[in-house]
Amino acid sequence: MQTALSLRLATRLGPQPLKLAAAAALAVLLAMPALHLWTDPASSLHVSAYTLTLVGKILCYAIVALAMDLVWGYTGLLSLGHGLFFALGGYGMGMYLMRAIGHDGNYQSDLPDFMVFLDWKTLPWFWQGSEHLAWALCLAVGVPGLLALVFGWLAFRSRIKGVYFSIMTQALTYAAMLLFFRNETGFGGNNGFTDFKRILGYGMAAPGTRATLFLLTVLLLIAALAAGFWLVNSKFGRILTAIRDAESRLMFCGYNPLYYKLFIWVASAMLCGLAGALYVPQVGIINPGEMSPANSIEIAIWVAVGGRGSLIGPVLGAGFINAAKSWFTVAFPEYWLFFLGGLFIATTLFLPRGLLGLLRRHKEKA
Amino acid sequence: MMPVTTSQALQRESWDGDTPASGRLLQPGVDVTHGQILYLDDISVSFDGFRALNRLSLSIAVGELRCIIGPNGAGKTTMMDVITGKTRADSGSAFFGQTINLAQHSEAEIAQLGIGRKFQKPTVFEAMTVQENLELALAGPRSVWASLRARLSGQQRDRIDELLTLIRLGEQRARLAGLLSHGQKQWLEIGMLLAQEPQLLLLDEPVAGMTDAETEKTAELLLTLKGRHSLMVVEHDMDFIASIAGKVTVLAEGAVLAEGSLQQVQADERVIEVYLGR
Amino acid sequence: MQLFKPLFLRLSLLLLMSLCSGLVAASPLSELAHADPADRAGLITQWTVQADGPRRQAVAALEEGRLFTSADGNHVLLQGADGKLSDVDSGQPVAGDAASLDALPVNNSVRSALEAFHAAGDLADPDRSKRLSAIQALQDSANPGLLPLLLSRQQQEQDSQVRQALHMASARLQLASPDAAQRLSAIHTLADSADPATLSLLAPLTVAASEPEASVRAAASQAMADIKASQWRYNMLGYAFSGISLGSVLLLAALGLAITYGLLGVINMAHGEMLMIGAYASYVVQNLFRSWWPGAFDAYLLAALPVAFAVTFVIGMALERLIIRHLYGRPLETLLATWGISLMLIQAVRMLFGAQNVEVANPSWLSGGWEITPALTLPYNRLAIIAFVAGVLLLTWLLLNKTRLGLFVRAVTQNRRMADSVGVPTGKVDMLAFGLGSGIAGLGGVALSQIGNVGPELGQGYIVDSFMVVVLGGVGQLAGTVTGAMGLGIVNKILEPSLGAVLGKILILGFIILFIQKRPQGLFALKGRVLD
Amino acid sequence: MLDIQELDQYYGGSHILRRVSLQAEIGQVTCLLGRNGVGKSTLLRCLMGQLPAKSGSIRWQGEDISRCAPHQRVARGIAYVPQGREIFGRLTVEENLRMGLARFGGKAGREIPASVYEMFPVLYDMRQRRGGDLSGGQQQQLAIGRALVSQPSLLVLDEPTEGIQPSIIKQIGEVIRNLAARRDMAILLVEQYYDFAEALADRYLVMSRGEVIRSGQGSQMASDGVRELLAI
Amino acid sequence: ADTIKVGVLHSLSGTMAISETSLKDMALFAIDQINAKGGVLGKKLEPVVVDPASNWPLFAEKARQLLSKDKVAVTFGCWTSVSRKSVLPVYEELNGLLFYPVQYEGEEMSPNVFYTGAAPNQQAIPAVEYLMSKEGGAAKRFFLLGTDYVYPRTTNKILRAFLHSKGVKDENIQEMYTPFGHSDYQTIVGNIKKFAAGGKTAVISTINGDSNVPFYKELGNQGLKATDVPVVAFSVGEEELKGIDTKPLVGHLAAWNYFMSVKNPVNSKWIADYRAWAKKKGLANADKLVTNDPMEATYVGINMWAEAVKKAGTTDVAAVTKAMAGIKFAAPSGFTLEMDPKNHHLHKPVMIGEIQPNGQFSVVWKTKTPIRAQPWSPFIPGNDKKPDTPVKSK
Ligand SMILES: Nc1ncnc2c1ncn2[C@@H]1O[C@H](COP(=O)(O)OP(=O)(O)OP(=O)(O)O)[C@@H](O)[C@H]1O
Ligand SMILES: Nc1ncnc2c1ncn2[C@@H]1O[C@H](COP(=O)(O)OP(=O)(O)OP(=O)(O)O)[C@@H](O)[C@H]1O
Ligand SMILES: NC(N)=O
Ligand SMILES: [Mg+2]
Ligand SMILES: [Mg+2]
Repeated sequence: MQTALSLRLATRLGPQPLKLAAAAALAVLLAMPALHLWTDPASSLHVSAYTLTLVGKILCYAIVALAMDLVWGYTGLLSLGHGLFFALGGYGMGMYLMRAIGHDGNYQSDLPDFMVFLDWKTLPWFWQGSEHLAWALCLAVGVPGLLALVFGWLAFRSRIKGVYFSIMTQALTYAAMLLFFRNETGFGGNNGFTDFKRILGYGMAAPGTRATLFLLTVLLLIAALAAGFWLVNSKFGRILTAIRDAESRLMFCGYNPLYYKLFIWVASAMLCGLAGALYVPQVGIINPGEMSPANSIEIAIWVAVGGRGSLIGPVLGAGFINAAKSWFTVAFPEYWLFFLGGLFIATTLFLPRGLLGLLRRHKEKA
Repeated sequence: MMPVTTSQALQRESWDGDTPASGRLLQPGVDVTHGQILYLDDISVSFDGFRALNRLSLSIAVGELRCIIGPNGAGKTTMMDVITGKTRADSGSAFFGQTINLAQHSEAEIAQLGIGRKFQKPTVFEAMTVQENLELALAGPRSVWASLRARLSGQQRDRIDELLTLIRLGEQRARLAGLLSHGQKQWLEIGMLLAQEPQLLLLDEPVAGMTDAETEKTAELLLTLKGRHSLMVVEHDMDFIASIAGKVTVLAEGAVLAEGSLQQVQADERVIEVYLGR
Repeated sequence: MQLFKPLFLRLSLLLLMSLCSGLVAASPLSELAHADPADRAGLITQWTVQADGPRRQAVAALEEGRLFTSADGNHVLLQGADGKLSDVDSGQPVAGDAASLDALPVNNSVRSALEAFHAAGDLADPDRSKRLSAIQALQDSANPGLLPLLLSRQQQEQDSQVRQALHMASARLQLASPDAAQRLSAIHTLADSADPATLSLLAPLTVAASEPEASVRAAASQAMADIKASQWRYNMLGYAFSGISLGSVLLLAALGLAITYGLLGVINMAHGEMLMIGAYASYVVQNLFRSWWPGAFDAYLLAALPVAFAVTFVIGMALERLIIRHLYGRPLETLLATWGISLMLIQAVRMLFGAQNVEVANPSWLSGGWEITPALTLPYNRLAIIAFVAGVLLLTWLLLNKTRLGLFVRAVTQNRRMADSVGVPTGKVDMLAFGLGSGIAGLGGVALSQIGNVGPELGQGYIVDSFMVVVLGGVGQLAGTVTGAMGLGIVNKILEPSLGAVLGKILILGFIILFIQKRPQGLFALKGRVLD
Repeated sequence: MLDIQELDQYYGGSHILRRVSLQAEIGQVTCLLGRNGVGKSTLLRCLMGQLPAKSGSIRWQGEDISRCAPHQRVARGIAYVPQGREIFGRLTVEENLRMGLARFGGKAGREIPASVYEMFPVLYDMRQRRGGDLSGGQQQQLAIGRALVSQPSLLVLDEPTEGIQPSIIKQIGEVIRNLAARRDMAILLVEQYYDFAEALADRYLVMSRGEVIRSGQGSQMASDGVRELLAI
Repeated sequence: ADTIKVGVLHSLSGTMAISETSLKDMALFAIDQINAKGGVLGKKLEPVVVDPASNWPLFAEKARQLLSKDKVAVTFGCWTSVSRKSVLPVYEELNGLLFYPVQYEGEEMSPNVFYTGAAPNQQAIPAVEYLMSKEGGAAKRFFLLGTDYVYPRTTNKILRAFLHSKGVKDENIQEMYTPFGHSDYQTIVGNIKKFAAGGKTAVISTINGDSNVPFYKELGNQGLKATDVPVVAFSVGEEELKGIDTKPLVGHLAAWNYFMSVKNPVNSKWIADYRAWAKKKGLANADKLVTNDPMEATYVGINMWAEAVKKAGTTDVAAVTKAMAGIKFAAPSGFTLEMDPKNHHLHKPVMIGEIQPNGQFSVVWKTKTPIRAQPWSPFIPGNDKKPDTPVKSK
């Protein structure tokens, strides 16, 4: 209750001045692909491919964090398995990209290389159709959605919640990770998919491809934010918070929490899938490591650091932590874990409402 | 997922508007041809061998205000748990109207059918404002789809204002419910119950923690509801019971010990022995 | 194939002898030194039945690494007791430093020949266990020349078990006997063998191509069936054991968590690191013993237990004081903060001890195992862990249910403010309880150091499993934790042989997800109103 | 005796207690009345130390305890029956009672005096059941029992009759009277149930909006018009 | 710039830190050594160390950063094949230069990579030949046990084909894989025992990383002796043995191109210099540090690259690549190693060692001369058509 109250207090403080900053950030993001394409690499305005992919990657993470916040921050379901949905989306896209390599692989075979070294002669059934991007995207969204639906239905129906839910989701992603690590599963085992060549005929490394993917990511983030705002400000959003704070009371008001939870849970999983699908072509590799429980915990941490129960918070958190991580690993390779660990402790201790809370408090004082 | 028996037009009917004895009583779907809205028949519930309800049978008539009294641990709250689907009976049956077997419905469905409940320990959505609490409770479709498109109508807004005045939380409407005092939460919960416009109201100790003056107010309120809704009230405050009572049922050790007017049961030796004291 | 082996050996021996007879004056030493590396083992095997002084000395020189290839690679040099080098052929002293020369390699075949060589001598040793292991070694070397020796020892042997072992060993050699009756009796003897290797010895005797006698073939088939039946029973025993053993490892990892998470409600992601620190504590204690009390090395593990407990207990209390204290009532935040703690602890250990794994040796009393049959050995370290877990479990149970501290801990978890208001010094109780949970994890770490890796990431590997165990059992329920751990362990080990480690584990996780459907609060769930 | 002086308390921005002063003598029942939400429970929580007071002092038997942690106040002989019972749901009834003994060490900390069970027989019947499973009224009895086993010299009760059946309310009334009659205990009682309060009060105070607006002798409650003060 | 930047891309955290940290140290040592001799082209080498944290996508990101932000002239890095595969597209796209120091499965030959570790014919095949020889115990049955990823899978595929060519039937070969980090080998060691009952068996282990410790402990405790069932490992070196009590493991084997125990002046000096350097740098246990094959390969790689830069007079990738062909270096293994003029792989000697009680290996067999690498193993069908020079993938 204590948390619920402070959470609510956090969300009620006006986000007004933040909107300006958000708009500015958006403008910069939208300008980045243009700067990558049309400025001279030597100029100080130029955005390098490195920066573009790095930021693109972080934006994908931000979308995941947003999806996570919808189920955790608003609905109170701490998922420790969101990395799974992200990875599944990535694998869906990865299947297409692997097929798009065509004969340009090591073995110049119709099949992806890893199938060749496993001595497989034909494409397994679940790879059928993956040469079409549209179908691959359906998989990238549909498979996480379906899995979330089945798992969510089982879990919510029997009223698994709180830590039980968290641990079950952790087990789920762990099981999936083990499964995908097996080479026999048919997804390249520990290697996963990499060495992509082209997407829809455009070279992966071409600046235009990069810029387009980046732009799509920004657009997806904006769309997700907009949808999120609409959702949480509707009556639906209020019911979600009611589920978080007093689920059983809600039932006696005549609402069946099962369907509400299922809806947001599946929606969140699908959003993750989509983020994963955009992530893979930008980073150029997907493998079961993405499903490791530690990754999913990190997603929760982005949300917490940014500020849970708000929409901007998680985006902020994902951006901040990943940027810090990128910087620390370069600047202090041996010490970055200390910094990162210290950061988590400090946020939880001193910033219970996350970075967003800090910004707001600052505003209040001013 | 669609509400089973609700008709929009009837729901809009205000409970203290000027159309008496209409609406909820005649709501389609609940068959009350025999004049009874709730039947409990031979219900038993045990916990680890302890019998909390022991072959309890009881029925409530349409529009009746029934008081239930009985010693601590008699099984009053457990009975409400069985009616609202929170606890499942080991044996026996509970019917809403002639045809609806409550055992086959979930808590949410039972609430949608038209049974509302106020808990012994006040439970409200603490992280929402008083007003939002009422909004959520307000009668209306309960599906995900509807909730995505819901907009508060002018009528609903008025209804909320009305309720706020009634429960005297008008000034607190924008405060978080978690910050209310114990008694204020009691009132809020009553308000939410009214907003839900159920046919049958179950009130578990509604005046616990209220001052005498407020207790009187509550009594008045319940009396206005009587006739248009069916009510079941559990209380230990005999003065309060006296001010509202029609028929009183005394539960003890999970079964009906006595039933009748307040005077009758108060005179009953067994009731004095186990409950009232000398 | 096995039938050909003696033949092959005999042939090569013949070849060797003719070679040797050429070099008239060759001493055993130079004979051994100049033998082709591939034949050296054969030569020693040949010497086994005719060991004499010079041969023994030659063998000893090889075994002790006193034979070196000269720098030019053309000579073999012997290092004398004084450290001086001399040519094995001429006996002339040679200048040079042994440290810069390569010793003649003692590879596996040579090593097993050496073992048999010594074993032959040990057959008459007064020490019964030495005789038994000698027989084992000779039986493995399958040297047909040993048959007469074995048979004669069988006559003289007083001890019935040793005699039986000799009987078995000679029966193996007699399988190659040209006399069908002898083969038949050997088969009957071997039918009682618990050693699965016997199966491959018997197999050629069941096919007409290598065994002309039908009655022998039938007997061999029957014997194989008997052996397989007894193998099956040992297999089952093996599964049960490894299941319980895995279960106790899981339990050990989960027990501390049952307190910090089950009771205090702290989702302690740094729990694994407490295991890790416990394991490093045993490493440090081990090193101290190595450098200060090498004589008492075997006792280091016992000393490590209190040390590990104390260290993790103190660290746990410090963490509680500094960080976790401020997060009560915010369970999900504890997850984040403890995750941060875990990262820092890992990195701290990495910087203190290096990123690589460190070596933690099993004390000799935990090395090896109890050989029930040649096919089934129960490793001592696993047996010890099972016993250890039982002990820790008992202590924990007593502490939680029979002491006031236990009562206070449970009360504080449920309602901190009220516990304070009935007079419980909640701060102290929290600290002790968290320290205790960490301390128990530290003890677990000592045990884990005996079966797995000790490295900075040790704890990470156990965290998912530990949480599964606690959740499966039902949070806050010690009995549930035990049942959960044992259940997971045994089911896992039953599935593993047919499905492999990974699929088995996946299946179990899926099964748990379905199981929790029926009992959302775990195996030993609390029921009733309490949960609201 | 208990002496509270000029206590101020805030929840966030709102001023809940305004310079509240209150005395409770040993051997007397002091009743605190007031409508819902005026700050009675808040006052008691400040007294127990669950909420640190912003300003003002709390003295118990001459010692300033405003800075003590709750368990330190309990150690000085204060016992509290909170509003809403707050028993330990997952502990058995017996363990709940044993929690009441937390301030004692050794054997005294282990043995539950038989007198509680005499007072509340239902607790004896249910001593192995988990507290959370009890009915509301049973829990209330347990909460009172838990406070009494600690043999307090200041007993603080927040609406102890809430949810309790009439016969037991009478009993509780008698218990309180007897305890007061022993003359070794101060009793501070917050009550909504006017008749109950009037019957017990040696002294009374009425609060409104965080302030004490009237106080006096218990016997004069009727003449002081307290009932009207509580009306809306 | 007055320095030449050199990237070091090894995991300093995560599961692979166990193996890779020492490669980072070795790279820094080699760079310091070169700098002490005046650097190359009159400039000092400046190491840029990054930590990809055992996270494959992070490898790709860090590689991109090294090439496009730090503009390193060359990178020394990667251990697992999966990490190499994830950075490969980056090096090809940005035309960088990577030196990869670990034995691997072959089936690759990129113009942007120099492979200083062994290809299968420089490690796996000779090791199995040895096991089949009389000297090596004349094994007839083979239990192929590995970690489930591309290197073990491909290596075992090659070995199976090789065993077939030697007349070993499929029923005498068992293949089994465990995931990275697997730690419970009870059942598997039990299976090996059962399999070994069928005739003289050798285990060929391609277990990578820290799974080796529990595997060998279980082996010892279940009493599976090297004289009965020898285990030959391709990814267990001196560094990995540090975590294990080796007394019960004496006689189990490893195949490498270098062992710390080889006796020659270059090696002794190398080890001594490295330890002295480590001591100066304050590394933990500096005087007990061990060296191993991938460290040697790292050292050789850096020195060869420095030579090539001197020869080319520039750090330009194309020029250095050309200059690398045929470069020679007297390596600690006691041989003078040569970079093949065509295939970007080193010619390497093969050694087989048996584990000793002191955690070192004693060499029981070795080739007389270095062997040329066959990255495209002839035991994989279709490889005969592969060109013997690297080609950039499209
Ligand atoms: N989950 C449970 N486990 C064990 N006993 C229970 C459980 N739930 C209720 N009981 C017991 O059942 C009996 C009936 O409880 P119930 O709460 O219905 O009483 P009540 O009539 O509402 O009492 P009160 O007037 O005090 O509120 C009590 O004795 C209680 O202890
Ligand atoms: N945690 C809190 N945060 C903010 N305000 C609070 C909090 N708890 C109580 N309040 C407010 O403080 C005021 C006093 O509350 P308190 O509980 O002391 O009232 P009370 O006199 O005990 O009422 P009741 O008779 O209903 O129990 C109320 O207006 C309430 O809304
Ligand atoms: N190349 C390896 N060992 O992965
Ligand atoms: Mg009740
Ligand atoms: Mg109050």
